[in-house]
Amino acid sequence: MKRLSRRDFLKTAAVAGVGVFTGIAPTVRRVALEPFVRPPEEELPGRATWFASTCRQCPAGCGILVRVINGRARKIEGNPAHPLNRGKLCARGQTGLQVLYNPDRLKNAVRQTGGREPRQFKPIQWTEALDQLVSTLNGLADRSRVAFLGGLVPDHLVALVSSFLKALGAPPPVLFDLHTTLEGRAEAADLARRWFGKPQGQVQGFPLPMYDIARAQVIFSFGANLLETWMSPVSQSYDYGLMRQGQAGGRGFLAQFEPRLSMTAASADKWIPVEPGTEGLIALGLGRIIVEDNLGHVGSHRDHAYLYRNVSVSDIAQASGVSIETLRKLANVFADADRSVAIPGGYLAGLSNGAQTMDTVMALNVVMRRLGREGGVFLPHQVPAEQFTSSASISPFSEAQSLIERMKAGQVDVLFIHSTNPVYELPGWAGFVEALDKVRLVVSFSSFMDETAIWADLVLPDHTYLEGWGYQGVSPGADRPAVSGQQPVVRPLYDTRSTADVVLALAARLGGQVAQALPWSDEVAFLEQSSTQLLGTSSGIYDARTPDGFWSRWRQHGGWWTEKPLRDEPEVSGMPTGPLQVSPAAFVGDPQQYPFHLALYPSLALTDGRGANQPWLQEMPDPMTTGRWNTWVELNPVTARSLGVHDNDVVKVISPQGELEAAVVVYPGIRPDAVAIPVGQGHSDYGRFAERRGSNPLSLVAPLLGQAPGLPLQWAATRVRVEGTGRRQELARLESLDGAGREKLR
Amino acid sequence: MSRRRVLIIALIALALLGGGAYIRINRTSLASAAPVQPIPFNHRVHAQAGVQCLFCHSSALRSDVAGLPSMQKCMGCHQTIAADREPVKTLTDYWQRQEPIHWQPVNTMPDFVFFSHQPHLGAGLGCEGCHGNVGQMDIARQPVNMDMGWCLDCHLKQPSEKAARLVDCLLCHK
Amino acid sequence: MAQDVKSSAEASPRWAMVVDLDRCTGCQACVIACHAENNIPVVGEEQAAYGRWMHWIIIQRYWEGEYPNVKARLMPVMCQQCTQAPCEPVCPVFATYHNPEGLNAQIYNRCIGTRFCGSACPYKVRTFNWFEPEFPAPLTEQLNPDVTVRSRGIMEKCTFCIQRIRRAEMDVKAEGRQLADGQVQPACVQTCPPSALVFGDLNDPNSQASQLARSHRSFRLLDELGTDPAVIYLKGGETNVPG
Amino acid sequence: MSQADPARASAPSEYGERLLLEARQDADINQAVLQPMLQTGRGFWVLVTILGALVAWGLYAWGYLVYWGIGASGKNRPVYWTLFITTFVFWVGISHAGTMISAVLRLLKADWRRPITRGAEAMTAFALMMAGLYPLIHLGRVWKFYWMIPYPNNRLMWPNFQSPLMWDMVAIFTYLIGSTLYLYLALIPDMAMARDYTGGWRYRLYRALALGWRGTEGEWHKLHRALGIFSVAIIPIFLSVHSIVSWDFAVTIQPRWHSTIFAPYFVVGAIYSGLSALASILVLVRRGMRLQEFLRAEHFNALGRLVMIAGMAWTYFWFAGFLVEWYGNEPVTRELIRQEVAGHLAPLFYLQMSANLIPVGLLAFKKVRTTPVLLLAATLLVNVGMFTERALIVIGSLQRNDMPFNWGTYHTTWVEVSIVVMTFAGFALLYALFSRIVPYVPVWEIKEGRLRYSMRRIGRLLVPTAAEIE
Repeated sequence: MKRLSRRDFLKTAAVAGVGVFTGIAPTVRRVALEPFVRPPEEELPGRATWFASTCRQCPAGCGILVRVINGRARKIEGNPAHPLNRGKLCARGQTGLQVLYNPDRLKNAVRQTGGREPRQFKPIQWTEALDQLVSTLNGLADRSRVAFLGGLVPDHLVALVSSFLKALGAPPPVLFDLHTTLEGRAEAADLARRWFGKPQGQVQGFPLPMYDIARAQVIFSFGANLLETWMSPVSQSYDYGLMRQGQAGGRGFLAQFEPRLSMTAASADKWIPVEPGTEGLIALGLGRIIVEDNLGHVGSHRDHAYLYRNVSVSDIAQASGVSIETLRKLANVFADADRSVAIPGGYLAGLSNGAQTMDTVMALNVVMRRLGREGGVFLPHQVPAEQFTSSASISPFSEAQSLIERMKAGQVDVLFIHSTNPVYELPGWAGFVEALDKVRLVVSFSSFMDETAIWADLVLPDHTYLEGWGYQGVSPGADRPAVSGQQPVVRPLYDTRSTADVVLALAARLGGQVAQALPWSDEVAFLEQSSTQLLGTSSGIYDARTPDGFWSRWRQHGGWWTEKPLRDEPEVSGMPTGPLQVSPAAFVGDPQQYPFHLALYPSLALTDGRGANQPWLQEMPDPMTTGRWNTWVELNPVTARSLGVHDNDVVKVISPQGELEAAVVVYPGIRPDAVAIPVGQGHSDYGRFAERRGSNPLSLVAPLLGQAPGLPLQWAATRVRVEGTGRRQELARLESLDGAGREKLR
Repeated sequence: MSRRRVLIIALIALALLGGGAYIRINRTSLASAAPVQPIPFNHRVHAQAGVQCLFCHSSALRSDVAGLPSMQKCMGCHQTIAADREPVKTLTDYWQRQEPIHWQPVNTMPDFVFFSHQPHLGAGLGCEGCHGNVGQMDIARQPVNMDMGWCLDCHLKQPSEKAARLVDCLLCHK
Repeated sequence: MAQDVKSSAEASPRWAMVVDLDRCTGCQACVIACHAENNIPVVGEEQAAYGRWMHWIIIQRYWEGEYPNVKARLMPVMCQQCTQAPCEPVCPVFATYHNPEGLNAQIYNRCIGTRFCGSACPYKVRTFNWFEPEFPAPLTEQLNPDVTVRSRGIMEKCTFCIQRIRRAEMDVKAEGRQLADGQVQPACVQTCPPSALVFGDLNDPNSQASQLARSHRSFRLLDELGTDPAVIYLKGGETNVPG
Repeated sequence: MSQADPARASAPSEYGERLLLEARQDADINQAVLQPMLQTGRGFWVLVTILGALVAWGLYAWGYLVYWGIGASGKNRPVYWTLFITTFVFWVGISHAGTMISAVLRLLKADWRRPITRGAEAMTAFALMMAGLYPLIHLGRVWKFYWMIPYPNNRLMWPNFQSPLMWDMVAIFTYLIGSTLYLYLALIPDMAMARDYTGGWRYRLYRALALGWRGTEGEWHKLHRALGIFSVAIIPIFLSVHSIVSWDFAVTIQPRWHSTIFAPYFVVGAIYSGLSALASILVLVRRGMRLQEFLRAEHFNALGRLVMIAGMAWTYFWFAGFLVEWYGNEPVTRELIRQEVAGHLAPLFYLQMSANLIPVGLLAFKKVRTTPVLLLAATLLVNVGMFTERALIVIGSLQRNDMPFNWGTYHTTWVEVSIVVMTFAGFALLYALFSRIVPYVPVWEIKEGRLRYSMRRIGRLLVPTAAEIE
């Protein structure tokens, strides 16, 4: 940006003096003042109004308060009354303003003219767009050939879309995105269902387990980056603070098991860099030691001894690289504490033995009777209204794959895409782009021209979350049932339209069964009606006599939650019948040819890449490497030495699937046999701040051959090799490389 | 000859000093002329009709800015009162188009000054203390050059225990 | 005597920040909160790589030890609001000075950009507007109207969110009350997810900040320089202990 | 040298030099000084054009800097001060030689100073002018520079006299005014002389500048008294200026700057570099203006000796500082010393040391001191060394501080270099133009010196004698 204008300066050198003098003029703004035509209630010019809403920067659903002055959103803060984040907010949540005020937002609906290749987008009127949709849908011989692919879709929209698709006779929406993949959300729900689900219970949408971090004395986290992006990082960080300094019994102990020292591991008391894929073995070994030595104060372990029947601790020590003494010590620490908890993290889901590993971790809690106990494992209590209990769950990767298969087979004629960017978020071999080719009409509701939106025939931008309505069930972390409400804090900036309204309008135009299924005049009517399902619930923080009153309290509080903490104690219904098994993790790539494990991790700032168009997040230093604005490759100092590369040397990382180049960060906190790369950069389209910046490491992720169908995306199961390129590239670090390693200056 | 030169130099110096002193004493000389408004709103007529400042600029008591009356408020009276006058007709046109009027600001502060009406009114200051007798102006204009010296004039006159705080730079610059 | 102390304490607070390193996770929420609250521009990749970033608060990360017993210590560093501030006497135009509440004031519109304060500051927490800041429209809409947007050639730094302090003071005065402990919160303190940052008045012995400052864990950064900072750190625990 | 002069053949050569131009008439001397001034060759105009172009380019770079912001120079955090302050210190240092030569040697009645005082004083004035630009150039908002000037204003704002930058400003302005007046006072009789020998615009100029000087005894008396007072008065100023410049650094707690020895160390360094610059300039001007007759080996010899002594003193002070820093073993200083000795600052450090120490050795030889080319080489080397020394102090030290996370590096930019070159070119340009407008050699001082000496025959010996003139 700057460079261009400097060139201009060279041209206009003669008037440089004049330009200088423009700097001298006092900076008095002579802008016209606009009065309100009709003053909104409770709006005082020049005075901040705070609106309670819900953050949509990640799936957690934190409550926010937005400071609005003169109709402009100025700042986002956590809602202190909200049970999830309790007034706190992470970096991403606060950057929500830059979604709203992003200079690269779509300002109106557009239609792609001239096929999908040339990317010629022409503005289109909303009525015209709706006409086109209606006529396409009406023209369909088989309405089941409509599909909806969503990612971070607010729950109310999922509810509406589900009804819409059901009424059409189409399959339910597929909700899949990279963020939830990296945090293993679907797999965590699976885990909870396996252990605690009723045999005839819901197939989908089982509540996620919660871990009481605030009151735990000892936490063993197996790859759960609970302070960064996993589940509800703000809530978990809040609890972490309490765990550290807020407990009567002294400081809690946190041990982190993962190959790379994440920010969470940096805050942990102990980081155990396990061999990737052996996390389950370690949990197994710990359990075996506990059961064998009858550790802890929970009486006899005889009932659970069968779980660890065939376990050899020495074999485990050998396989995982963690010594027997360490295992024993850890087992003692875990068992001796009154309140200990083991947390299976999202990283495990990326391994081929992920489900087994998560089982063994959960078994530790079961063995130590940590279910439903303070500082242990809980299940969230359901919100007492059906509307909010049937709320969305994340689809496993297999459903996304089967959608792609259907698309490829030409079985999908109309595809709606909302708040997910599969072209960027899925590895190339998933074949999403090729599959899109077979779909007659692709409709994106993206606010930005991202990698997927450019393939759409119609882009019908939704409001950003600060302009739109909605509600969202909160992620685990709140100590009570809660629904977080979302409401517009500013008037929509541009000619965008709420996707819920588009769906309702479509339904009305299609008529018949569809219109009957979706009888609401608009989104707000639907929300109002939904909210009043809770009217008369005595446990809430508020109640009202009329639906109107309830709806206004709902908006005032930013949702609904109970007055008192309320969590469910999980009951084990799916106890394994035989010994726990952890099969060796499978990896793609010959260890001789590809000597390193590829450890991807979601960037704290950009998560799965959706933060990349927000300049604050781009400039936000990664806490561990302090890198910004680009992709980097983390190498252990020993590895770097053996490869003959240093900080800022560009290396090529080659996997059986692909390759990328990025600057090296010599990183003391990673196993020598692993390389770590943050996810989030490498956008080809996504606005000026994201484009042509770094590389997308998903291009390295290889498909695990012979993987059983239904397995999650094996994003942690690729091996790579690293080659120097001889080039250098200065990574924008916060840290001074000159001072690196000089901590002991004083 | 050299004496004449000395005299000339002395005269120039005197003129500069005198000019400075004049400006210092009589700030009105630097105050800007009334900006051209989309509607020639007449403050005097409204004041004579007994409309209080705070009736229209109602935020002043509670907010940083005094605020402009919403057009709804204008129309509250002008639906009936003086509806045949030319300026009011223009107003009605705006109202019918539901279009806000683009008023030109009269009293301005540089961006780097934080000013709030509320504490000034809270301290018992009247509007005319700073804005002059707007009730006597047809078209509102800034009566004084509101520079830092002008602010300090008043802040320094406050009781000493308050003045220390009132002349802290951080009070208005942040 | 005690009466005197009390009244003078009421007259002028001594604002201080307590940073509990045991709670700090390094999550950078404070950094972004500060950007949002104080209209801090982003500088872009090239400038950031050259060390011209403008965060008022940064989280410094120091490595200790070697793999696998490696420790990363995370430490938020912002302007320490020194009582004996090295930056203050060197400014030729009083753009930076000590205000009655013990804050290091930085008056942007007085600054002429000698950068002497930046050279004198031992913590290097002052940032300079090397170029005119850019806020591509409509990002301008998010700017906080209570805070000046600085132009090129001006030094800036953490102010303890003076605009929030003043706003709170104004509000309680309008309501005829006194400031309560915790009523003023800089943006970073407000947002800090693990509550590692605590802000308060050291002249009030009962404020949470005062109580924490008396902790046996407390220390101050480069204390040996005698700058007497108003930012008090609480030592963190030993992380990644060997064995 | 004027060995060829038959009238002087009888006198031993070492005395001959003192009996300057004995055989020439005053009018001849006048002409000898005025001729090179009045006759300008093509080479001169080529030089002026080149220098003018460099200055113009530098001004453009300055405009660019002001328009875009200080970021156009290579500064960053924590290296807030770079080449501008380095060059500022350098020019202030250069400015010291003029007073040193002129005032100190005048008080000491060192007669060899006579032909070179004007050149030295002019150097002081112009170097200070160049130095004075930098505090402006380096300001982030140069258009607000006047806030550093104390003037009554309705905002009741005053500059901060606690700040060394204010001391700097006061000291530099005082020194600039003082040295300009000093230069001008000594110029008055020569202006009168030039007035009497020229016509046209020069005549009008010189008439105005001569202030009606007629050369009466009363006028001479007053001039001598004035010069005497100035010589005494300006010495504390000249000591204070570079001390204050050093305090810009020493009053901070930046490691390596925070040093008690900085003031004398800077003053000595300033004298070292200033005298060297003077020697270089004299060699160049002598050739350019063909003043071989006036600027002779004895002057170079004496000047060379002074440079050598200053160099020894500088070495001593440097060593005294370095030793204490080394033994102090303060962490940041230790790191800086390590960088200097074997790190990224090593090239600069060794350049500084060799360029400052080798000339001291070289100048020990009379052959070097009296051979203009060799002297030029040695003294230029000194200034390369001294510039590097300042760069190391300013830029080198700022790269390290108490928090290793905040360490930094620095790369210069074309803008910065252009502006630095601009002041060098500007200095040369002013000097070149000055030498065409003002008699480069103070004629009256030479004549006065001649009056002081005579050869007396005592028996068979020819003995030079000197008279007290006051």
